[in-house]
Amino acid sequence: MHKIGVFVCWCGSNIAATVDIDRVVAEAKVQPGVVFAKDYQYMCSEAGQNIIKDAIKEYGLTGIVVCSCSPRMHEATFRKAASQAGLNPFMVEIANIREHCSWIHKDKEEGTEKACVLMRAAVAKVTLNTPLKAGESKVVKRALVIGGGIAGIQTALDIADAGFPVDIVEKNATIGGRMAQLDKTFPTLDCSSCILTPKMVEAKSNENIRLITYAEVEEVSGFVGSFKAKIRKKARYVKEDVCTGCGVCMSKCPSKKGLNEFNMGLNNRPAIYIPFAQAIPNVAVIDSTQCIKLNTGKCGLCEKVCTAKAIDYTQQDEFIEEEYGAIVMATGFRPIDASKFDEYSYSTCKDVVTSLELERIMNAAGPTGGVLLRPSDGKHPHSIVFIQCVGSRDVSGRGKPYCSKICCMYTAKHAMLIRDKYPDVEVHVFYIDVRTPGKNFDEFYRRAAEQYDVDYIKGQVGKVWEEDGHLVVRGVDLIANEQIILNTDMVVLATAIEPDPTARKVANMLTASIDTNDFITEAHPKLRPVESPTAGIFLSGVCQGPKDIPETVSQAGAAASKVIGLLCKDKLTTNPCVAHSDELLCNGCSCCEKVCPYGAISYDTHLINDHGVKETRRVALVNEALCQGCGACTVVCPSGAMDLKGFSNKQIMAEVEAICL
Amino acid sequence: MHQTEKETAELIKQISGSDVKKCMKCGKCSATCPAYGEMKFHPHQFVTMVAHGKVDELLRDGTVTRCLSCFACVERCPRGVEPANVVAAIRVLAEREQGGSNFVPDEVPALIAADNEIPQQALVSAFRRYRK
Amino acid sequence: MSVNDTVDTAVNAAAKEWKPKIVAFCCNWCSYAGADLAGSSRLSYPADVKIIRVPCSCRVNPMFILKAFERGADGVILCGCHPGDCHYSTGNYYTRRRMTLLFSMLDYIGVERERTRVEWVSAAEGARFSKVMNDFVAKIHELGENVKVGDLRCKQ
Amino acid sequence: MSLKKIALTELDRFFSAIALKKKIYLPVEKAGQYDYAPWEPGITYHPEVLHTVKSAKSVFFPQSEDLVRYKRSGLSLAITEVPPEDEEFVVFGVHACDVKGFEVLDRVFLSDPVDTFYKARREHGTVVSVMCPQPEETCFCETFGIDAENPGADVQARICEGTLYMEALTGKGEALLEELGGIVAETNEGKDSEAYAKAAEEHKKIMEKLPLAGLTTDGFGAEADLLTLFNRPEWKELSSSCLGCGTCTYVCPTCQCYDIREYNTGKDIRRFRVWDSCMYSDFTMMAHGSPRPDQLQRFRQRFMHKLKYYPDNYEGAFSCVGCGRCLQKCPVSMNIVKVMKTLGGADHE
Amino acid sequence: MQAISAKIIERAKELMREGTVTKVAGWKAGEFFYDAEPNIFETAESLDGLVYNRFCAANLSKYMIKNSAFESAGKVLVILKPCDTYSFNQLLTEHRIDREKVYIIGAGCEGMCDIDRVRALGFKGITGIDEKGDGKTLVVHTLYGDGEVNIDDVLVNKCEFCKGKAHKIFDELISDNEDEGPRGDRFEGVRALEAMSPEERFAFWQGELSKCIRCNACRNACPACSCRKCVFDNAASGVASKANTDSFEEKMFHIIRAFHVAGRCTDCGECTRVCPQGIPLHLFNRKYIKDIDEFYGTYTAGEEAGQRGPLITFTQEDREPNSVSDKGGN
Repeated sequence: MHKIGVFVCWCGSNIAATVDIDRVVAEAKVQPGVVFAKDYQYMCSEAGQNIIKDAIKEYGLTGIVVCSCSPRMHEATFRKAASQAGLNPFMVEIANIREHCSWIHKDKEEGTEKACVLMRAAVAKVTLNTPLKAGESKVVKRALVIGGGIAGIQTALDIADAGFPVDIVEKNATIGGRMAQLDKTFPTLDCSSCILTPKMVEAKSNENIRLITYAEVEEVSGFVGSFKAKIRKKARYVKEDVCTGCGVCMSKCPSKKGLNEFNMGLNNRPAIYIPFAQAIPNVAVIDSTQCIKLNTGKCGLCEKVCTAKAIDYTQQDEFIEEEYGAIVMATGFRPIDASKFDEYSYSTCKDVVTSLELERIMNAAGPTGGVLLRPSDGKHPHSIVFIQCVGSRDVSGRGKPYCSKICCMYTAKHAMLIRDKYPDVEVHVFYIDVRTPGKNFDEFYRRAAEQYDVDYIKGQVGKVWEEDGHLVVRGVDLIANEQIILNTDMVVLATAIEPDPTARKVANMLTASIDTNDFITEAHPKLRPVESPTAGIFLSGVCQGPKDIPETVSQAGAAASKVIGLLCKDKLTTNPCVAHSDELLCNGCSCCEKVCPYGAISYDTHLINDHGVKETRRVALVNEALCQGCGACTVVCPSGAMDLKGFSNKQIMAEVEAICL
Repeated sequence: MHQTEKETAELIKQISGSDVKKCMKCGKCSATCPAYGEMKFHPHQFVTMVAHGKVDELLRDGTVTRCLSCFACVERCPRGVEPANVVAAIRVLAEREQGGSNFVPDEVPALIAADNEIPQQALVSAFRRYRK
Repeated sequence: MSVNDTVDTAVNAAAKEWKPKIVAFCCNWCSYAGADLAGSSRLSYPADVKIIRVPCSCRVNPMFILKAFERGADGVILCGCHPGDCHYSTGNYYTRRRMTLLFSMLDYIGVERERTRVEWVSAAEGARFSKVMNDFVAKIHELGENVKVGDLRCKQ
Repeated sequence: MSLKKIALTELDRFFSAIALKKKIYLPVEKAGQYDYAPWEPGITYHPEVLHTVKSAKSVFFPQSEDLVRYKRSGLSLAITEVPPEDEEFVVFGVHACDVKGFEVLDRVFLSDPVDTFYKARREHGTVVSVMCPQPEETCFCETFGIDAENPGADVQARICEGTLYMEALTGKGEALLEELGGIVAETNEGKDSEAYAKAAEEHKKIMEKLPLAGLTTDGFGAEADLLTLFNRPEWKELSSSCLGCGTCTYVCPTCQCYDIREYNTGKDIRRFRVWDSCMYSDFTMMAHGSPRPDQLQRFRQRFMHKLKYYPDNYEGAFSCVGCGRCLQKCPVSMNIVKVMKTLGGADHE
Repeated sequence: MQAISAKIIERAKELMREGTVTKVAGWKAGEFFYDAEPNIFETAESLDGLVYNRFCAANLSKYMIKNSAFESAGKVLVILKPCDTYSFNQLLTEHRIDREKVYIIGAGCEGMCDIDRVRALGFKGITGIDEKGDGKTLVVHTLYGDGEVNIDDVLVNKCEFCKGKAHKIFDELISDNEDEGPRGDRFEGVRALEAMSPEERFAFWQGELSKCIRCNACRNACPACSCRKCVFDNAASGVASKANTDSFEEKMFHIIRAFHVAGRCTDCGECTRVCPQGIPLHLFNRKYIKDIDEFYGTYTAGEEAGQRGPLITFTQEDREPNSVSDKGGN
C-alpha cells in the first residue's frame, strides 16, 4: 500500500505568483496513494526539509513528491532529507513546477493547471518507484589536469598541496600557456612572467606533480573515481631527462625558418628550440617539419654539439596509460583568426597586429626586445589605433556572439603602457562600450583616459588601408556624429578569444557537454560553476567561458578543491539508476551488448527456473559499476527484459498516462 | 493612406525585415559607409530613428537617396541589423507615396551639365522609380 | 437555429476549448537542462507542453510515444543532446535511427508526420528550447486534434 | 407448416425492413474477408460464402466486451454496471455448424452460474439460419450429427433457384416473419415441394462425397478412458508443429474461454472480458506459473476439452461442430481432424 | 519436386540410421495434398510420412530454437528452403540456435503455392492437387469438378517476390535448380502505398487492420518474433493486451511488432502467409527493409550469421528523423 506525501514549494513568490499553491495541494490530496500534502514557502530550507522529514515519520510515507524547482537543483537535497528520515532516497520524485512551469507561464490559471499535471505525473511515477541501493566504486587517488596554462598549473598545485598526485598533460613543449606570452597584467601592471614563472617552477619541483608536456590525451574511458586515460607523448627527439637546457644546439642549428609560436610568429626560431627562456621543462624540442636531419638524414649538428648527449633522432611517440579519479579540463583559449575581418586588412598590412602580438612586441623577451617598433619597417610609430570588439559580440557568423571580457582591460593596459613609455605616440581607441566590472578596473580605464590622455572614440572602424607607407583608418565618432579618417602607424585589433580547438575533442572524449561556442558547460551556471555535468570532470579557466587571470586562478583553486573533495573519499556511491535484465524474459540475443557504450553487458549461460520450467539459457548480465544508466539497451530489447532502474518502462509510461489524462 | 509616424516606422521594419532592436550602437555601419559625407543622417542613425519611431524627417530628407546600396553596412554589421535594407524600405515607401517625388524634371539639365556622360538609361529609370 | 448551426456552434466551442496535449521527452543532460534554462531565462512557451525527464534520448522507447498517442496526446516531441554531444557518447545516434524509422512508419500508416518531432537542444540553448516548443505547439494547432491514433476509450 | 419466401434480389428490402426496428447481423465483407457485422444500406448478402473468419458466436459472445466500469473521484470509487443487451436483434445467414455451436456455448453459459451478458443476447437475438452453400473438403459436421440441410434455429432458410425460403421454427422466429408482413410472401409451395426438397437432396449428395464424411468420434467422448487418452504418446508428435497462436480458438464456433482484464482510460477503469486461447502460454497463468507450461500440454488441453472433458460434463455432447475453419486457417495445418485420426478409432480403446 | 522429396527422405533416413541426427524437422503429409504440417520425426520409419511439395511453405527455422536448446539431446536435421536459411542465420546471429546441434539440408525450391489463392480463384471443395510435369500448372480436383491453375498465379506472396534460390547456410544441398536471383520488385506494394495520400494510406490500413483478431499467428509464426515472452503477453510490460478492444490496439501491436523486428526481419513472409484474415503484414516489414536500405545502405538480415543490424549501429551522418516525410518517391 502506497503512502505518498506531496510537498509543494512556493519558492517565495517564484512559484506562488503564477501557481495557485492551494489548488495544487488540494489536487494532490485526492491522487491515488497520496495520504499527505502540504505547502511551504521554501521547501529546500531547513524548516521545509523538516516538514518533509516529520511527515515521513508521522505518516510512514513510502514515497514523496516535491513540487519545486528543477530536480537538477534540489533533487539531491530532498533525497538526502528523505534518507535522514529513514525513507529510501530513490523514493523521491520532483515535479519541476518552477523552471518548467511558473517561470514560463504568466497566466495563473494555466500555470496552476500545468503544475497539477506535473504533480500528478510525479505521483504516478513515484508509486512505481522501488527503493534502490547505491553501489560502491573505488576512487583512484590521482588526478589528471589537461592543459598546462595558469589554470592547469594552479589546479595541479592546489591538488598536489593536498597530497594527491597529479599529472598535467600539456600539448606544447612547455607549460605556461597564454599567460607566459603576456608582458604585463592589468590592473596592477605587474610583470606576467614574474608572477607566473615561480608557479611553473613550483609545478616542476612539486613531487606530487608529473608534467607530461608535448603530449595529448588520446582516449578516456571509465567513470568518476576510475577513469582510464591513454596519453600520447609526442616524440621531441630530445631526451627530456638528459637535456640540460643549455641552448647550444639552438645557436648551432642551421634551419632557422620555423615561425616562433611563442612570439605569435612575429619572428623565427631554429628547428631545435626551447620555446622561451623560462620554459618548464627547460628542455629543447625538435620541430620535425623543419629539422634537416629528420627530413633528409643529413646535418645532425645538434647531436654533435650536445655535450649532454640528449639528442635522439629515433625517438618515437610514447603512450602512457594511467588511471585517474578525477579529470580537470584546463584547455584554455586562443585568439580568433583576425584575417576573417578583411576590412581591417590584417592579412595584408603588417602593421595591423592583434593584441597578443602587441603583447609580444612590448615584451622584453619579444622579437623587438621590448621596444615598440612597427613590424613592417621597424620604425617607431607615432600614432596607434586600437579597435575593440573585433569579432566579439558578433552574430554575423564571422565572430563570436559573446563578449570576450578581457579586451577592454588589456586595451586600456596597452594604451596606458604605450603612453607611459612613449609619450610621443598618439593613441586612439575605437570602442562600442567599455566594460570594466572588477576590482580597480574602472579606475584603471579612467586613468588611461584621464591621466594618460588616451583618445577613446565611441564608434567603430569601417576600413583600414595602407597609403604612402602609413595606415589610414576610417571610423565613426558617434558622439560627434561624424565619420573620421585617421592616419596612423599601427592598428591593434582586440580580437575575440575562443576555446582552444582541442577542447571539443577532449570534451567529447570525456562526455562533457559543450555549448554552441565550444565552451564546456558547467553543471550549474551559479551553483556548480567548476563542475561539468559529467561526474568527475571539472573545469578550470577559459575552457568554461572568457575570464581574466584572477578569475582563472580562483576558478582553478575551486576546481582543485572539488577534486580534493572527491579524492579524499575512499569509495564512491555509484548511480543506482542502472540497467537491469530480467533473466526470465531475456532472449540472450546480444542486441543490448552491442549498443552499450560502456561494455557493461556480458552474457552467461546458466540454469534458469522459469516458474517451474527449468532451462539452461544464455542471458544478459549488467555490470552495475560500469553501467551509467543511459538506457540505450532498454529499447533494443524487444521482450522488455532490459529495463532501467529509476526510469523503468512502466514509470515512464505512468508519467505519459498521467500527463495525457 | 495617412499614417502616424510610428505606423510608418513599423511599416519600414516590416518591409525591410530588419530587426532594429538588435543594434548595439557600435557605429560600424557608419564607419563603413562610403556615402557618409553625403548624408544628413547616417546609417546608425537611420536604424536608431526607425527603432524610436522617428522617421518622418528621414522620409522627407533626401538622405536615403544618397545611399549607394553597396551593402557594406549589411556585410559588416556584427549584429545582422542590415541598415541598407532599412534604406531600401524607406525608398519603397517614398516610391509608394504619390507626389512624394525626389526627382523632378527641373533637376535634369543641371545633372547633365554636371556630368555629360550620364547615361540616359539612368535618368529614365530614375524617373520611373522616383516620380509618380 | 438549425441543426447545422447547433453543430457548428458546438464544433466552434470545441475548437476553442481544445487544448493540445503535448508530451516532450527531454534528456537529462542537455534538453532538460535547456528547458531549465528557458525557465530561468523566462522564455515562455505554451503550457500544453509537459516534459518527461529521461536520462538520455535513447531511453525513449517507441512504445512510450505510441502510449502517449493512445492516451490522446496530440503531439510528441523528443529532445536530446546534439549528435556528437551525447552525455553517453552514442545514445542520440541510436535515437536518431530509431525515431527515423518510427516516424517513417507513422507516416506510412497515414498519421500526420508533424505530430512527432525530434529536436536536438543543448543545455545552453534555453532560447532554442523555447522556440522549438513554440513552433511545435503552433504546428500542432495547425494540425488540430489527433483523431487518427488514439484509444477511443480514453477520449470518451 | 407453411414457408415464406423472398427473391434473393429483394433481400435489401428484407434487411431494411428488419433494420427499421432492430439491428441485423450478417456476414459482411471487409478487405476480402467476411465477418458478422451489422447490416447497413449498401451491404449485400453473399449467399455463396461458406464461412466467416470468426464464427457467428461473435454476435452472442463478442471477442471483447465491458463487464463493469469504475470511476475514481477523489478517494472514493464509484462502480457503474454495464447493462446487458436489452434490444432485440437478428442474426442472419448462420449455417448449421454455427447454429450447433450456439448450443455448445449455451450449455456452458446458460447453466449455473448463468452468464447474464450471454443470456441477454441469446434472449434478444433471433437467429435466421440458412442451409449452407457448397460445402468444402474441410467440412465434417456430419461427424457430430449435424443435419446440414436443416440447420434449425428460430427461422430456418434454404435458398433454391434464386429464392430464399423461410420457415419459422420457434415463437421468436414466427414473430420475426410476422413483423415483416408483406415483405416476405406467403407461398403455397410446402416443404415437400419439388424444388425445395431437391435443393436439400443435392446438398446431401455432396455431403456424402466429402472426403471427411466417414470420420467418427470413436475413441472419444464420455465413454473413452480419460487417462489413457491423456497419456497417449502421439500427443508429442502431434503438438510438435503447434506455434501456440490462437487462430484455431478464435475462428472456432465453440471455444468459450475468456480472460478478464482491466483497462484504465485515465477517466475510468473498465473491466472487460476478451476471448482467450488455451494455446497461449499465458492461458490460466497463475502466480506460480502456468499449469500447462509446455505447448504439448496446451495443445492436448484444447483437443481433450473438445473431445473428452466437454462430453464428460455435458452428457456426451462434443464441443466441435465440424465447421472446418481450423483446418483452413491453422498456420501449420495442424487440426482436430488430424488429432482424431491419429488418436481415434476402435483400435486404441 | 517429387524427385527431391524422395532424395530428402532417403538422406534423412540415412543420417538417422548412422546416428548423425536423432530427429528430423520436416513436413508431414496431411489429409489433403496441400496441408502438410511441420513435424519432428523421431524414427527412421516415420520418415515415410515426410513430404516436400508445392505446399511446404512453412519456415522450419524457428523450430530449431527449441530443438537445439541446451537441454535438447542429440542433433536435429532440418530441411530449409533458400529463404528459410536467412531466418536461420538471423537466429544464429542472435544466439538463439546452437549451430552444433543442427544439421541442415538445403532443399531446392521452385516456389510454394498458397491454397488460399487457389480458393480465391473459385475452387471449392478441393479434394486433391497434382502438379503437372511442366512445372507450371496445378491440376485441382474438387467436389464440384476439376480445373487447372497456373502456378505463377497462386504463389505464396514471399515466393512471388522470391529473394533468390541460393541457400545462405547448409550442411548439404539437395537441389536441382539454379539461383536466378530475386523475382519481381518486392517493394512495389510499399511504393504503391507511399504514393498514396496520407488519408488514403490511413484508410487502407484502417480497413486491413480492423480485421485483425489478434490471434497472434503472425507473431508466433515469425522467426524474428521469438521472444520467450512477448511484451504484449507480459502483464508487467505496460502494453499487454489480448484482443483489439479498440482500433488503436491493433495499430500499436503491429507497429511495435514491425519495429521490434526492424533490421532483423528477413522478409520470410510467414506473417502474411499465416494471417487468417489475409492482412498483408509484409507491407510493414518491407517498408522497414526499404527504409533501411534507402537510409542506411542495403542490408539483408540473415545474409550471413554474425552481422550487425542497422538498429544496433549508426553513423555520424545519419539522416534526421524529422526529414522522413521530405523524401520523394525515390
